[in-house]
Amino acid sequence: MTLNENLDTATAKLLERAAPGRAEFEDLVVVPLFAVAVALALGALTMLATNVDLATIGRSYVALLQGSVGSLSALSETLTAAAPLVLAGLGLALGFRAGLFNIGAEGQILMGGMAAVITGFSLAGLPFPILLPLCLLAGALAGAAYASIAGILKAATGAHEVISTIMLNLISYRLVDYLLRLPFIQKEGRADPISKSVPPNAELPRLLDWLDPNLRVHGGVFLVIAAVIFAYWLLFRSKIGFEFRASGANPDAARYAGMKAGLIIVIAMATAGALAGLAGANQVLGVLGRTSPGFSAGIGFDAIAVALLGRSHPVGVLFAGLLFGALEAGGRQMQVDAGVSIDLIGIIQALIIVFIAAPILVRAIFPWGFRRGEQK
Amino acid sequence: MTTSPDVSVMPQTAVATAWRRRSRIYGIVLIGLALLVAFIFGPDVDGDATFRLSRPKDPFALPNLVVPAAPFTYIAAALLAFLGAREFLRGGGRWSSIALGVGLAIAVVALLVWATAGKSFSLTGMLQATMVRAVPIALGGLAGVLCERVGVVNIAIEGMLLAGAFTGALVGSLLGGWMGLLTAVIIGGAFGFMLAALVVTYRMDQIIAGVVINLFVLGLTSYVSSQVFAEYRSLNDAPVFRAFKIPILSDIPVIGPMLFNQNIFVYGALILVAIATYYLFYTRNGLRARAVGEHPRAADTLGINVYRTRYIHVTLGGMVAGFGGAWFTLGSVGRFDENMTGGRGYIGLAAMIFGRWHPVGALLAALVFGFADSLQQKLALLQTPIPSEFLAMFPYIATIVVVAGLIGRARAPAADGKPYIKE
Amino acid sequence: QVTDTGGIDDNSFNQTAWKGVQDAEAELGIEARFLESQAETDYEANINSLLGDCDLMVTVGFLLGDATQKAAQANPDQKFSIVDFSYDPAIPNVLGQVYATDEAAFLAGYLAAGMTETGILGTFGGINIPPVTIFMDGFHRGVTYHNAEKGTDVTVLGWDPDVGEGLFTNNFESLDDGRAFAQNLYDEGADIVLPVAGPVGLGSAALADELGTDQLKIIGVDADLFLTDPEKGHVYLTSITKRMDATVLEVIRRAQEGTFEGGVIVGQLENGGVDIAPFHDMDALVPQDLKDELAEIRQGIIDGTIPVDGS
Amino acid sequence: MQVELRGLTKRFGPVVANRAVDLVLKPGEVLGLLGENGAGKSTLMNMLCGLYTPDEGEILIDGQPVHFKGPGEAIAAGIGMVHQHFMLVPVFSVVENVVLGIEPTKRLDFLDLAKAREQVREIGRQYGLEVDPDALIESLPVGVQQRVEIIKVLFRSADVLILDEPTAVLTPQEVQEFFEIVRSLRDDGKAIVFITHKLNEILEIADRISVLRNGEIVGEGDPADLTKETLAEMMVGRPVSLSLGKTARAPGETILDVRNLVVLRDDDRMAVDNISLSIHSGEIVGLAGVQGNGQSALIEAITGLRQAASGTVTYLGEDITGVSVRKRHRMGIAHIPEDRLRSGLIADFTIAENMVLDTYYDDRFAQAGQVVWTRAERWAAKAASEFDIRTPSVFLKAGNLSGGNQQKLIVARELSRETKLVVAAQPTRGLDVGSIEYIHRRLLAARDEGDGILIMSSELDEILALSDRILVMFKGRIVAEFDAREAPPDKSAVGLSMAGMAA
Ligand SMILES: Nc1ncnc2c1ncn2[C@@H]1O[C@H](COP(=O)(O)OP(=O)(O)OP(=O)(O)O)[C@@H](O)[C@H]1O
Ligand SMILES: Nc1ncnc2c1ncn2[C@@H]1O[C@H](COP(=O)(O)OP(=O)(O)OP(=O)(O)O)[C@@H](O)[C@H]1O
Ligand SMILES: [Mg+2]
Ligand SMILES: [Mg+2]
Repeated sequence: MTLNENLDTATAKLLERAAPGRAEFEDLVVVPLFAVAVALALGALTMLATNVDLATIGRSYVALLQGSVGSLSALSETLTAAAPLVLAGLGLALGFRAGLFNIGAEGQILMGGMAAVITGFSLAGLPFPILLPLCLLAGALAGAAYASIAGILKAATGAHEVISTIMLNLISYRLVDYLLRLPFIQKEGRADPISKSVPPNAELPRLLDWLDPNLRVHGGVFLVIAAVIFAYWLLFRSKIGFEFRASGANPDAARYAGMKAGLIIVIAMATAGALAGLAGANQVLGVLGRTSPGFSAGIGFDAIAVALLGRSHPVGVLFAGLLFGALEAGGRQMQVDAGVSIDLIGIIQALIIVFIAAPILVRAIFPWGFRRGEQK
Repeated sequence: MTTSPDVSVMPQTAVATAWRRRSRIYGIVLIGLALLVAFIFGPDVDGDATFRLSRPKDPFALPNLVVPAAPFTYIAAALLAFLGAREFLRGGGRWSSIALGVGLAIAVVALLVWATAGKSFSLTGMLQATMVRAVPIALGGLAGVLCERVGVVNIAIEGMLLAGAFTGALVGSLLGGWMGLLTAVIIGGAFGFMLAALVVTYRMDQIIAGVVINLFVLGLTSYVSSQVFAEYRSLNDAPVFRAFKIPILSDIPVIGPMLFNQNIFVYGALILVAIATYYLFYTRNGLRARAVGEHPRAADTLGINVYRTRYIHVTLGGMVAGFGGAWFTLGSVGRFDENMTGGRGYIGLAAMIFGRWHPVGALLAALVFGFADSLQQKLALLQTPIPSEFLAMFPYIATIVVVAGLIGRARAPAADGKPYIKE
Repeated sequence: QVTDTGGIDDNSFNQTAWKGVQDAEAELGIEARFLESQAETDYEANINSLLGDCDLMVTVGFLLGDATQKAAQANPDQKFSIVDFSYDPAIPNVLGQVYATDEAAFLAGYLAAGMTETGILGTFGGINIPPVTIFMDGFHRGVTYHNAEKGTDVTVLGWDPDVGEGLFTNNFESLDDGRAFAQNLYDEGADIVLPVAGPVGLGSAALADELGTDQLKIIGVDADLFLTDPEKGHVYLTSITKRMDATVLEVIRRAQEGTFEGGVIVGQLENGGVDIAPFHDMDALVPQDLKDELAEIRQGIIDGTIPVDGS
Repeated sequence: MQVELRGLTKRFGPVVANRAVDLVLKPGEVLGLLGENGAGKSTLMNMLCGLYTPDEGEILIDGQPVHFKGPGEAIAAGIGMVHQHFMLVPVFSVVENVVLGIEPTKRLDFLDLAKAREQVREIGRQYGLEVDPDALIESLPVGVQQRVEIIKVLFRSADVLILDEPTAVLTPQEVQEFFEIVRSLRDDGKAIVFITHKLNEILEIADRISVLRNGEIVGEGDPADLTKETLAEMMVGRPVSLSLGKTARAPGETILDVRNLVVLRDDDRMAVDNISLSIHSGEIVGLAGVQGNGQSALIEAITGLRQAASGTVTYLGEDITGVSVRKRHRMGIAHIPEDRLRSGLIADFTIAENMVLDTYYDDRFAQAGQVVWTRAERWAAKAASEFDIRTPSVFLKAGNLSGGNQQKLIVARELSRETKLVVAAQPTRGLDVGSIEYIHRRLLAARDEGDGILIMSSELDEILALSDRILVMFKGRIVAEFDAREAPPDKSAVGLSMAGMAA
């Protein structure tokens, strides 16, 4: 049946969108600001409680600011820290949208990183424009493959993905330990478990080292931008993305509409894994230059927070990732200048999420500045 | 009362097709195991596998359990083959899962015998270790059960364990073990209450709330331990609850040491599991709690206060987790270290699902894990050609296999993870 | 000083190295600052953030090897020294500090073999890598030497130098593993255990403390744990010490005197860079003639008449 | 005990669900409460039973104003409600559900179910509500679950019973039995509120009728001097014709042909036992049967949602037994599922998204792997206005639509495709006359365009009104077939064969 292009008025009316109201504005702007403010305040209280004097607290927050956005190198550090968080976070977000609670980013990052580094040094001969993409691809594929294990298990036997991904994480650590002992991977002449280095022509080029060799920000940022756009397109434009969201929101309806649940689960997991694997490759090719035990450094778990904080929306994930990256970079500065342990950042991160994820809570604390009544 | 027809009337062809689908696969798996045992283990086993039931210095020594390795291996293989064949040809129905379970068990024992052939190790010790390693996981799982039975997903078990461990060490160092234990339980409860407040009152997404609490506790404990414990070491030197024998019972060979020569955490875990089971399935409040987890609105229409029920049980869950956390410090090593729970909370979560949201199930799941864990330690000692990393993976792989193979689609409480909005 | 992920208070190498720095602070009146690494990704950033505002930077742990090298080459006029690592070819502005721990471990093995009542000793490691297994090798060979000399039949559980496999916790954090693994060895009859896994060993100490030292004794590594872990000090028969404090102090002195140059310092029995700690509380338990034998063997190792590498 | 509602008002944000409602319930009387979907019937009663608190107005019991803080207090006051959507815990046994909230216990809080079981049986005997106290709810057919709900209320010895659309899921026989129960309760001196859409039922059982529209009482009266037509008009606010004016039509070529079909449930029990049937172009085949006799299973097999254990399904001469759901959609099989919220649509997707839920991949909306939403939205808007779905915009979440409009959305989605076979399960369950009438006309239109149509419904009236041919399923078999082309067959005959008795 064809649809006639000239729509009658009734139909036209149905196509009018409600303009974003004040509620959206509050949720997207006001609440986060309050959240950060409150979190920092509570962070300060924590320091007071552990008898840190006010001066130090002041200095540490100044350091936090400087270390995150205060200077070029600070920004560079922030971006460097944010990149893997966003990449892995995007993967997790896709999973969440498809109704999969995938805790496995950590393991997928490790696998991706290993694959990237192995490809890197084994094909060192290839020219940069071929080798780098190849390494990234290897990382993505490895991550995808590793994640698919959980996907296939769920689709085939209904094994709960939370369990299988947790276990796959633990397994991946050991796997990396083992791989790093293999002669063809371990750096020659080294006793400790450390892989051969990524050849220069496989590294993600540093963007600002012509300004100052210590600026670490690297090509990964473009990777991130691309990934965000891709994830957005996938979720909200593509057919498969529609299927992800449908079977995430109501698996039964999706099945009745002729979508293949099992297939979708596997594809969703694989895509999530690919992005996490990319995060791993990004770390290896852009920051570490090689792999060693546990080089994922818990990014996979922070990414869960990032994805949730970003409400599983690609753009949200981007901002959440930048926020976390900033806190991390700033935290390091904080430790140097004020001697306050970086662990404080963990506390602040947690608090920020609380207040953003529970707007009602913020509204309860700050009744003013919010429209009365409405609470959905 | 169901109006559906009874099985007898259905045409054989139809039944068969349906049942065989599953049992075929199981059959193949079992036969695969049989081949593995026969041809991988079989060839190079010789001598006897000796399982010691007592230590060199034990007061009265029990005779060792000696298994002639080669014959045993082949018998095991035969058994597996038989099970497999039976499953493959005309298995099905309820027995399939059991057959697979038995099969896996046999395979594991065969592996043990193969590794031990010509050597010996302490079976008693292994079982005791199994129990000990299972404790925090079982308690974590139990905490999860209490929360999810009222419809609140608790990802925060890890954080609650960590909080318990920390408090146990700190207060234990200052005021002694018992006070440490008590406060650990209270703090655990406090975090439970916090979780309840976030998800029930402030309708925060339950998973996010859980993740947040984990982040928060990890941050706080690490912060304090590096900021404070580093300087004041005396704040991180708690007494450890020692194992004590339960008269008579502890003298039962093998089982005795495993169950009745342990510290209060082991006894506590066992007792708590028993109590929880009784409470959830045989008491009025248990029934109400489960109703809230399955169909909150129905419970509400019958005058059961959904919110209060959730608050209470999530807090209780937190207290159990706090107790489990104290085990790491007061029950084991007497001092706190950053992130010392190392993901046990998540494994507890797995144990809960794997144990089908049942306290006893969670305990058994935890034991399976503990067993796999102590088994890999023994195998490492017995110097099997397997690299230690792979041995270390064993517990995790085992968990995945069991969850995928035996459990399949376990059924969570219907309202699990869903906030309840009254109007 | 930039630490490894263990943390400054790990009762192990980070702490010992830090002690060296503090000694220098005291003796040479220098000013010191430290920075803890949370994760691998921090190394480079941490080093960078200390760059410039100190004359000598001490990085601790072989894992920082690459980061240090990178930084050193990028900043040729910043002095570096790295503990537990050396470069070849040497980097002009980096002084490596490495330790022949197997020499001391050999002594410990001989001692343990002489002390055991069950005739069974145990050891386990963090991860299966040379820096760890070198202890276990030396220990094992010390025992073998004792068996050969004394015709005893003491066995070592948890490590087989020939196969290269053994008992490993596969982490350096979980104290509870330390306890469980020691328990495992104890169940197999071991009455002296050598944990080579940094802080994880503290868990083993907790077990020994609980069982009583007549049942189980522990041999520490890196630092003299009797001193750094006073609460459980009494359970340590001895410790295989890397005197990082000594070498670090030495390095700082050179830096101050301006005699600093790139290369490597090897800590050996000879120069006191490695050793076994005094027996402290257990001194009485160790028979005099065993002490004498140890003294001879030490000499033998120093003048090379007793090969520790098993040959 | 006499209950009086005075000026009750309830708002949900902007929506005013009830506006100043006055109502009186007398002992020994059945009050029929009639109203369209969304008229506010349930809301009103939820206030009476303590679930919601009124924004304005008050409730008086025997003249005394009462303020319930929760359902517990209402129950204590002797008010019991059987909710429109069952309030039963599926994994609990009958007795556990019945005692929930007022459990008899021994020492240590130990549940004393033995006593309760006896009481349940007792109540069963007294009012003819036999049910096995230990059966699991989820294993019970809906008809029986209904009884359990009533036992629950009686177990709490309520004097006021509120029955919210209790007959929606019952067969004629069950309805008659149910009326007996209601009458015996009334004669027992209980005050009863009977909520329904079904005009003939309310005329049969009620002693007094109140009609609710847009949250207000728009009419009251005595059944004796009210007719279906007048009631319908009060309810909808405009005259509605209750007869479809369906014309006989000669069936064309065979569209669907099912041979010796056997279908099993997830637990491998038999659902469909060797069934053969065929559906022709231009005919509506009604599939009658008590819930739980395999109709859904049969439909799932026809639509490809459940694989057939044996037998064949042939569609337009092509064997589609193994063909995927998607493929069948594309071949022109439309499916209006049994449970709209569970499997029909996605509550938190927009109307537009739901409108293309099973056609988004089609060239009309998709190209190069992506969905062109502008097209989909225009299409949705067009269909929405065409099928008169009452909504301000297609960007609204489908979950915010009233039941009737949700169902229309599904019908619109399914019928506005190129179809040859329409499988409709419970197409009008729980809808009001207006919507029912509309959907029926749509189905007939489809038939007249030459589609073959299979309708499964637990509402026999619906089957009788629409079908050209009626098949009755019992225990997985087709036990009777009636020709209804000229005149609908005798209702009781069909009803009997549904109950498994040879007609
Ligand atoms: N919890 C709620 N939140 C918001 N709106 C509600 C809620 N419950 C009911 N409504 C709205 O109030 C109005 C009355 O709903 P109600 O369920 O009482 O109607 P009803 O007569 O029972 O309809 P039905 O015949 O479908 O049962 C409807 O517009 C409905 O959308
Ligand atoms: N897999 C299952 N396990 C246990 N009970 C089931 C299962 N499937 C259905 N039942 C129960 O058996 C009865 C028959 O269910 P089923 O839904 O298959 O019949 P039906 O075809 O749906 O009948 P109707 O379409 O009228 O609901 C129902 O009471 C249902 O609750
Ligand atoms: Mg209603
Ligand atoms: Mg059904």
